[in-house]
Amino acid sequence: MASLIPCPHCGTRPREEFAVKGDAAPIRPELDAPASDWHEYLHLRDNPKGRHHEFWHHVSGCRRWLIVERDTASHEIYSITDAASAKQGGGA
Amino acid sequence: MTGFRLPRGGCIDRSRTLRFTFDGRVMVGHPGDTLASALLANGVGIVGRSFKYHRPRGILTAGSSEPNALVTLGEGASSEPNTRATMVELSDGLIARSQNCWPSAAFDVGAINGLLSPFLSAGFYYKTFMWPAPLWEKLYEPLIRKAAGLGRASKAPDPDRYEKSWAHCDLLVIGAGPAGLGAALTAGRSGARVILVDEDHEPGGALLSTGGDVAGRSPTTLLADLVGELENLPNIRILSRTTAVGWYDDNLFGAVERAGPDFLSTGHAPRERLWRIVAREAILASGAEERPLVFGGNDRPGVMMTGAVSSYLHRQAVAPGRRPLIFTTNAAGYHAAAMLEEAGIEVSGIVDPRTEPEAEWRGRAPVFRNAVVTDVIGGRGVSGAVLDSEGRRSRIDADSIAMSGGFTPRIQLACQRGCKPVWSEAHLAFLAPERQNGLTVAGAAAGIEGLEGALHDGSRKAASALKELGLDAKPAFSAAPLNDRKTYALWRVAGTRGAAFVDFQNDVKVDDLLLANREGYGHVELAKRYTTAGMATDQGKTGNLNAIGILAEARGVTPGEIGTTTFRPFYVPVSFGALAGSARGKHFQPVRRSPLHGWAEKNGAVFVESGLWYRSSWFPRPGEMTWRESVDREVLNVRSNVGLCDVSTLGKIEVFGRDAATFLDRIYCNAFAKLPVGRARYGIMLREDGFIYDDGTTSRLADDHFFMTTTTALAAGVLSHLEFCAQVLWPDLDVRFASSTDQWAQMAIAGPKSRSVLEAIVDVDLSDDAFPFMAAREITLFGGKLSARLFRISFSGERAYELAVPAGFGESVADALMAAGAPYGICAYGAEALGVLRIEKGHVTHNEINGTVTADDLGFGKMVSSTKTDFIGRAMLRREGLVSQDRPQLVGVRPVDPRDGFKAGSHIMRPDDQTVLENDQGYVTSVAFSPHLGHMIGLALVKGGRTRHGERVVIWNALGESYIEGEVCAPCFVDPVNERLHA
Amino acid sequence: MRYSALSIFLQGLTGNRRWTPAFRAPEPKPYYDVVIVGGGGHGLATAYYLARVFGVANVAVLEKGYLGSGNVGRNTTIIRSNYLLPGNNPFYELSLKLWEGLEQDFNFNAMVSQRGVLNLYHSDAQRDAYTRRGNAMRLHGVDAELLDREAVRAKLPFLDFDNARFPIMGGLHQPRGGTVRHDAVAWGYARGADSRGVDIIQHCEVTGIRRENGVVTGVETSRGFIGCGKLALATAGHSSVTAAMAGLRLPIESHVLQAFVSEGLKPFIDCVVTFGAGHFYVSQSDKGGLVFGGDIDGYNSYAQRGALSLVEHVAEAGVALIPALSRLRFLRSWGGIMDMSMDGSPIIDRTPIENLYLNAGWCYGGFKATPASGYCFAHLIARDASHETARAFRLDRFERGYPIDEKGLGAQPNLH
Amino acid sequence: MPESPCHIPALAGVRPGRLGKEDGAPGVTLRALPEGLVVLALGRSDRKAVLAATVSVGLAKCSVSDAGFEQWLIAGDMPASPVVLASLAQALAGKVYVSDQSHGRVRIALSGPRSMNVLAKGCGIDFASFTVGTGAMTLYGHLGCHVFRAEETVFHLTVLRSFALALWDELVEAGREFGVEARAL
Repeated sequence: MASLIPCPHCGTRPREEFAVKGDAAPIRPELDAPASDWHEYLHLRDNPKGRHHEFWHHVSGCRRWLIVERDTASHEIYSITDAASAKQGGGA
Repeated sequence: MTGFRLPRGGCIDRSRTLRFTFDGRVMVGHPGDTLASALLANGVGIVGRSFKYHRPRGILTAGSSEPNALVTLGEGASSEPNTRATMVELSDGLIARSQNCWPSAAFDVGAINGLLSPFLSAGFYYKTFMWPAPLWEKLYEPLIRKAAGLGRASKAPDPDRYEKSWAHCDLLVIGAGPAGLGAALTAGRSGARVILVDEDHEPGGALLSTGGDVAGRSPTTLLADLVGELENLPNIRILSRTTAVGWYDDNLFGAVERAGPDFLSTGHAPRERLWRIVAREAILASGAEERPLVFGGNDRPGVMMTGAVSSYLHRQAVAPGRRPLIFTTNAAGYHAAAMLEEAGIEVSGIVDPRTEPEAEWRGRAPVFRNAVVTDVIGGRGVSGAVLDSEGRRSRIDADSIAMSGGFTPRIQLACQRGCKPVWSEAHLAFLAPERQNGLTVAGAAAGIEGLEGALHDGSRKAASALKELGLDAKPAFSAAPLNDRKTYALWRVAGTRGAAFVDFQNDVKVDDLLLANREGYGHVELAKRYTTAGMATDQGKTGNLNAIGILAEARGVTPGEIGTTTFRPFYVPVSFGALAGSARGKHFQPVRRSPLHGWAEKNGAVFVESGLWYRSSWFPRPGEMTWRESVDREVLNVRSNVGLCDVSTLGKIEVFGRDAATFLDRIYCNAFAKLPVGRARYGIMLREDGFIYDDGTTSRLADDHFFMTTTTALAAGVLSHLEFCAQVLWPDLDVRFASSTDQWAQMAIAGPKSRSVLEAIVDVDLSDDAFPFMAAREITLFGGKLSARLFRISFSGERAYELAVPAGFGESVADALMAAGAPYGICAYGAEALGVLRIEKGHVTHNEINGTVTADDLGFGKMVSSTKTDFIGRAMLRREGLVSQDRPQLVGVRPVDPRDGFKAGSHIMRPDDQTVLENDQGYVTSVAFSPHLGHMIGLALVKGGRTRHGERVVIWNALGESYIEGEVCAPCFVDPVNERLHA
Repeated sequence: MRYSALSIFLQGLTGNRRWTPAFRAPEPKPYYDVVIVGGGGHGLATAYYLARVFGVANVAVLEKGYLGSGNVGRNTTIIRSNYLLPGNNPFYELSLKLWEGLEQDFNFNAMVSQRGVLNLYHSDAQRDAYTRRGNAMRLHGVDAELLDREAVRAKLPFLDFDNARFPIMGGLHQPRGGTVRHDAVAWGYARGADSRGVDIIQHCEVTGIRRENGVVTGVETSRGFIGCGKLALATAGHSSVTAAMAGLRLPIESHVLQAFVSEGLKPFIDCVVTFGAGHFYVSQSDKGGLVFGGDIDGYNSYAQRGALSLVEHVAEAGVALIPALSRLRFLRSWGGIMDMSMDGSPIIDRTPIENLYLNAGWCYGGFKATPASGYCFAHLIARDASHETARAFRLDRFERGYPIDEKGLGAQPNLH
Repeated sequence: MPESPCHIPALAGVRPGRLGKEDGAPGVTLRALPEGLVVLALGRSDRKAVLAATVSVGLAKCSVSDAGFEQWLIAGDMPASPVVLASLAQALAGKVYVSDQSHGRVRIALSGPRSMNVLAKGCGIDFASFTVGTGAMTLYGHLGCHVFRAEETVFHLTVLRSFALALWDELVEAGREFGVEARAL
C-alpha cells in the first residue's frame, strides 16, 4: 500500500499520485444531530491496529476519492473501491 | 605487511597501467583492480584508523560490507568520504585518502585512546562529563565531537548529476552469483520479463573467485556460458554495479546503480541512479557474508577474511602476504589455502578448532586441529600468531592471517518488512522465511551450501515463483548433490590477551558486550545501543552474529533466544544524491509560470516565489531606489488613476452540473443558490470544524455553470475538498469540476480610470447600469475576435474589474490594455501593492485566515447563513470555544506617532500590563505603509477587538526591540463607506 | 552505584568487572499504588518524578518490549521550546528547563547539548509567522532571535543561498534548543526511578484493563494480573490500542514517521536546522552521524516502517537545503509510530473512567516533552489536578472547541 | 493597439537543437505540439460516445482518450472556433459537460527509440501494457500530466500550461544520456 495502490479506475499506480485523508468509517451526522455525534464524527477514531477503512484521493490520476480497506500493521490491502459507489450502495 | 601482486594470473588487464594516489603517494594498478586490491598490490597495510581507539586498520573483505578500509575519494566539491575501498573500481587519476587519523594513517596521534581503553569501556560517557555542568557544552562535547566521526565531508555543492527510473518486471533477481544466475536463466528462458541486479561491476558472485569445478565446468567457463546466454535474451535486463537496498510494500524494490569508472569521460550519464523496481516476484540471491573470528588482535592489518583472500588472488592476482596463516572453522579456509598454494605461496599453517577438520585437505600446509589462534603478534601488522591447542600455547610465524568463522546468510532485505529471522541450529545462522509474499530467498542466502547447490536452488525457486504468476518455467539446473553440512560455532576465542574485536569499525570488543550484559543492557537491542555494536557503516553485517553468540554464551541461552536487531533499509549506505535524483537546486520543485510572466518581465517586474509560482512583486522604474518607492507609486497610481495586476495565480474552478447551485450552498457558509446568472458573490468556505478554510469570488455563468476562484495557496486543496464533498458526502448531486486556473490569464484593472481603459478593448457596455458592481459575464474583445470573461470585483476598494482571457492571448491583451491605458496613466502593479491596497481596505488573506479564525472573528458573522439547512462547518460552529467572548477579532492598528513603524508578528499588549504571556492581547497579522495616509497601518487579531476601537496599546516586538504606542481602530483605513467602488 | 569520573577510573583499573546493573529486573508485585503502562521516555519519567518529587514510590512501569523500545529510542533527539500558543509554550519551556538540569538530577549523562535550533524562513508570510512565534516565546521569557539572511549565512555558509528554488530569507533561532542522546534519557530515568523503588518490568505486555463497577482496578498482563490504585497510560504511538482496552476512543490516529542517520562524519553542522520550504531537518550526533528526517508518511500505520517515496522526498529537501549532502550517504532509516492528535497537541488528563489517566497525542514532538510530560503527568496522578503548564491539554477540548492548533490545519491528524 | 490579439505559445521560448549526448542518432526527440484544441469532457458517459460527438462536430482528427474517471481529453493540432465548441457542448449536452482547456494545457510529443526509457524516469506506469491509443492522467516526476500513446514509440504528454517549461526541462534532462533532438514549434 505504501508504495503502490491499485486504483479501481487507473490500475496500479505509485503512492505519490495519491493523497490520504483518514478514517472512512465515520458517517457525517445530520445537522440537528446531538453535539456529541458531531464530536465523534470529527474527532474520535477507532484507530485500529489491523483492518481499517480509509479515504484516499487519486489526485494525480482519476481524481476520485477511494475507500481503501487495509491492514495498518501489515499494510496489506483487502479492497479498494470508489467512495461514491460505496456510498451509493457499495461496500465499506 | 607484505601484500603483493603475483607475476601471473587474475582478471586484470596488465597491458594498461592506471596511476592513482593514496595519501599523496603515487601508485599504479590495472583495469580490473579495485582500490583495495591495488592498495594491497602496492604493499599498503594500514588504510585507515578505527573510530574510537584509532587502531591501525587494513582491508578485511572484498565486498560492500567492508568495515575497515574506508577512504575519502576525490578532492574538493567532488570528495566523497567513507567510501569502501573494496567497492571502488580503480580509474586513472583516482585520489584516495585515509580517514580518522592525524597526521597520517601510519602514525596517528589519536592512537593514545588505545592506551586509555580500560577507561573508555562501553557507555563510559554516560557516567561522566557531568561536572561541572557548563563544561559539557564548552569542553567535553566539542572534544568528543572532534574525535568522533569518520571521514570529512566537503561543504561545497556536489557537481554531479543523479537520476531515478522506474522499472517493471515479472521476476527481479537480486545477486548474480550462482543462485541468481540460475534463477535469471530459468526465468529468461521462459520468456518472463526479468531484471537481474548485482552490486559487483561484473556478474558472477562467488563464481568470480573460486577454482575447481562446478557442474562439470570450470567456474570461469560456466560463468561465460551463463552470462553469454543471458545477454542474448531480449527479455532480460542485467544491471551491474546495482545494489538492491530496500524492499518496500507491494514488492517495490529500491536499487542504486553506480556509474562505472569511466563515467566522467562520458559526461551525460548520471553518477548514480535510483531504480524503483516494481517486481511481481523476486528472488533474493544475495549470498552469505563470511564471519570474522574473534581473537586477540583480530583487527590487525593483514588479518583478512578467507573469501577476500581468494577473491583478490583469483580476480586481481594479489596475495595478502608471502606466508599467510589460515584460521578457520570450516571448508572456506582450506579452499583459500589451496588457492594460495596453487599460486605458489607458502601457507604457514591451518588452524582449525574442530577435532575433525576437513578430510580432503591435500595441501602442504600443516593443519593444527583442535586449536585456535588466541592472539596476533605484531604491532601495525602481522608477524605471527599465538596458537592454543588444547591448552598448549605456541607461536607460529606468519605475515598475514586469513580467517573464517562460517557464513551468515545475507537475509537483510528479506527482513526489512517486519518478518523476524529464525535461528537455525543446523545452519548456526538466522534464516529468513524461504518464501514471503512476492519474495523467495535462494542459494547461500537461504543457507544452501555450495555453488552447484546454489545454481540449482536458484533455478528451482525461480520456476516456482513464476508458477505463482501462472508462468511455466523449467529449472535451468537440475538437482545437485547435497553437501553434508558440518557447522561449528566459535563466537569468540577464550583466553585472549589482546583486545578481541566484534564490531571492527566501532571498536566494540568482547569485554564491552559482557559489560553491557552485566549492567542490565543484555537485550540485543539494548546491547547494540549501549555498546554501538552493529551501528557502524556495515550495520553489523560482519560482527552481529558473533555479538549475538557472545551475549548468548554470557546469558547461557541460545542465539535464537537472543534474537537479532531489526533489519531496516538500507542494505548498504545510499547517497542523498541518488535518492534526490534530478530534483535539486532550482529544480527542487517545478516552477509555475503565469501566462503573464513575459508581460511582467517586459515591464521590469521583480518576482517572488509564491508556492510553486513566481509572482510579480513590484515593478521598479528608473530612479526608484527602494522597493517601497515603487510600491508607493503603484498604490497611489491605482487610487488616483489605474493599474493592471496579474492575478492569474488565483485558483479557478469551473463548477458544472444541474445541482451546482445546491452544492455551492453546502460548500459556502453564505448563500449561493439564488445567485443570478451574470453575477458574482464573495464566498467564505469553512472547514467541518467551523473555522474558515478559504475565501474567493464565485460567479454564475449559466444555470448549471459556476466559475469559482480560490486563493493561490489553496487552489489545489479547495478542488480536492470539492471533490470530496461531491463524491463522498453527496454523490447523489450532479456536479463536476474542472480546474481552469491555467486556461485563463487573469488581470485586475483597478482604479477610477479602469472603465475607460477597458472600454478600448471590450465589446460590451460597461456603464454602471449595464455592468454593475459584482457583474460577471462571458464577453468578447476586439470586436468579437476573442472570448473572455469579465468580472466587476474589487480587492483594492477602487472601481475595478478582473478580466480573464485565454492564456495564450494573455500577454497580448495585457499589452493592449497598457497601450490603451497609457493616456490614463496606467501602471503595472504587483503583489506588494495589491497587499497594501487590500490592507488599507481591511480585506483579509491567509495572513488573517490562518486556520484558527471563525467568520465572526473576521467580522463576517452576518454572512454565515442561519437559514440554510446545512453547510460544511455549520454544526461545529456552535461549540463553546468558537463563540466565546474573548476570541480574537479583526481590528486595524495604527501607530500613535505616525513616524513609528511596526512589523507583522508583533504582539498587542496593554500599556500598563506586565509583559507576560498571560497578558497577551493578540498580534499583528499584516502591515503596510499606506502612502495614502502617510504612515504604517496594520491588521490585527485582538481579544474582543471589535469593542476596543480607540484603545491605546503597545505594539510589542521584542525580536526587533521595538515597542511602540499604537491605537486599535476599525479594520478599514480608506473609504470605509465604499464610495470609490463606484467612482 | 554513583557514576563519576572517579568511578570510571577505579573500575577501569580492575577491568570493569565490578559495575553493577543500572536497574533491577523485578518480578511484578500483585498490587501497586500506580501502574504506568509504557516503559518509554514519558512512562519512565512519570515514574521518576512520582517517586522523586511527589513521594509516590509504590509504582510499576510495565513495558511490553525492552526498556525504551518505543519512540524514545527512535526519534531525532531534538529539544526546543519554540512554541506559539499559550497552551503549549509554558509547558515546553518547563520541559527545556528540566532538560537543562537533568543530568545532575539523575546522575546520568544524557548529553543534553544546547547547540541551538534554527527554523529557516523563505517568504514574508513565514517571516511574519516566526515573528509572531518568537515574540510569543519572548513574552514567556523564552530565548528567541530572528536572524536575517546574512546572519544565517554567517552561521551556516554551506546552505544553498545562491541557487535555491526557495531562497533563504532568514530564520528563527532558539539558542537553548538542541539535542539529547535519546536512549540515555530512557536509561537515566529508569535508573533514577529504579533506585527510588519503582519496579520497571520489561517484557510485560498489558492485555486488558480490569474494571469493577466502572472503576479501574488493575491490568491483565502477559505476566498475570497486576492490581493498582491508579492506572496511567503512557503508550504514545499505541494510545488508541491501550485506551480501547478500557472502551475509550481517542481523538488520535497512529502514523509512521521515518527518520534517518548518515554515515559518521567529522563535525559538519553544529546546530539543528529546519528547512521551511520543504519537510526536512537535520542535526549531527556526537558520534558524527547526521540525524535527519521529514514529514510523516501520512497514512495510519503501526508498522514502524515507511515508504521509499517519503525517503526520496527527504533526500530532495536535504540536497535542496545543503547541496553538499548529495555525496553523503543515508546509513539507516527507522520508523516511529506517532500519536497524531486532532489539533497537533498532546493530552495529559484524567479520563471519563475513574482511576484511569491518559498521557497521549504527542504527534512527532514527544521526545522534547519527555521531562515535562513526566513531571506534569506525575503531578496529575499524585495530586489529581493538572500542573499549571499542562492545563490546556484536556481531553474535552475538542468537543468544547478549544483546539491547540499551532499550524491552523484543523481536525485532520495527518496534516499536523 | 493590435488589430487582433496575438497568441504566444507556452513553449515559444525553448531552444531547438541537439542536447546531451552528442554522438550517434538522438535517443529521443522532443517536440512542442501546436496549441490547437484541448477540451476536457466530464460526465456520465463513455469514451465512444464522446468520440462520436467529437467526430459529429467535425473534429475528426482529434484524439479522445481517458483522462480520469468519467473524464476525457479531446486533443488536436487545430484550434476550434467558439461555434464548434458550442456545438460540441450541444452534442454532449445533458450528460457531459465540456471545459475548454486549449490554453490551459500544453502538449509535448516525446518520440524516438529511447522514449520509453525517458518516460520511465518520471512515470510509474508500466508501459508494457499501455497500448497505442491509451491515455491516462499520471505523474512525471513532481508534475501531473496526461500521457497518451500516439504510436509505438511516440507519446504525447499534456501538462498544465504553467508547468509546460518545467516539464520540457525535465524531459531534456532525462533524455541527456541518450541524446535529445529538441524541436520548437
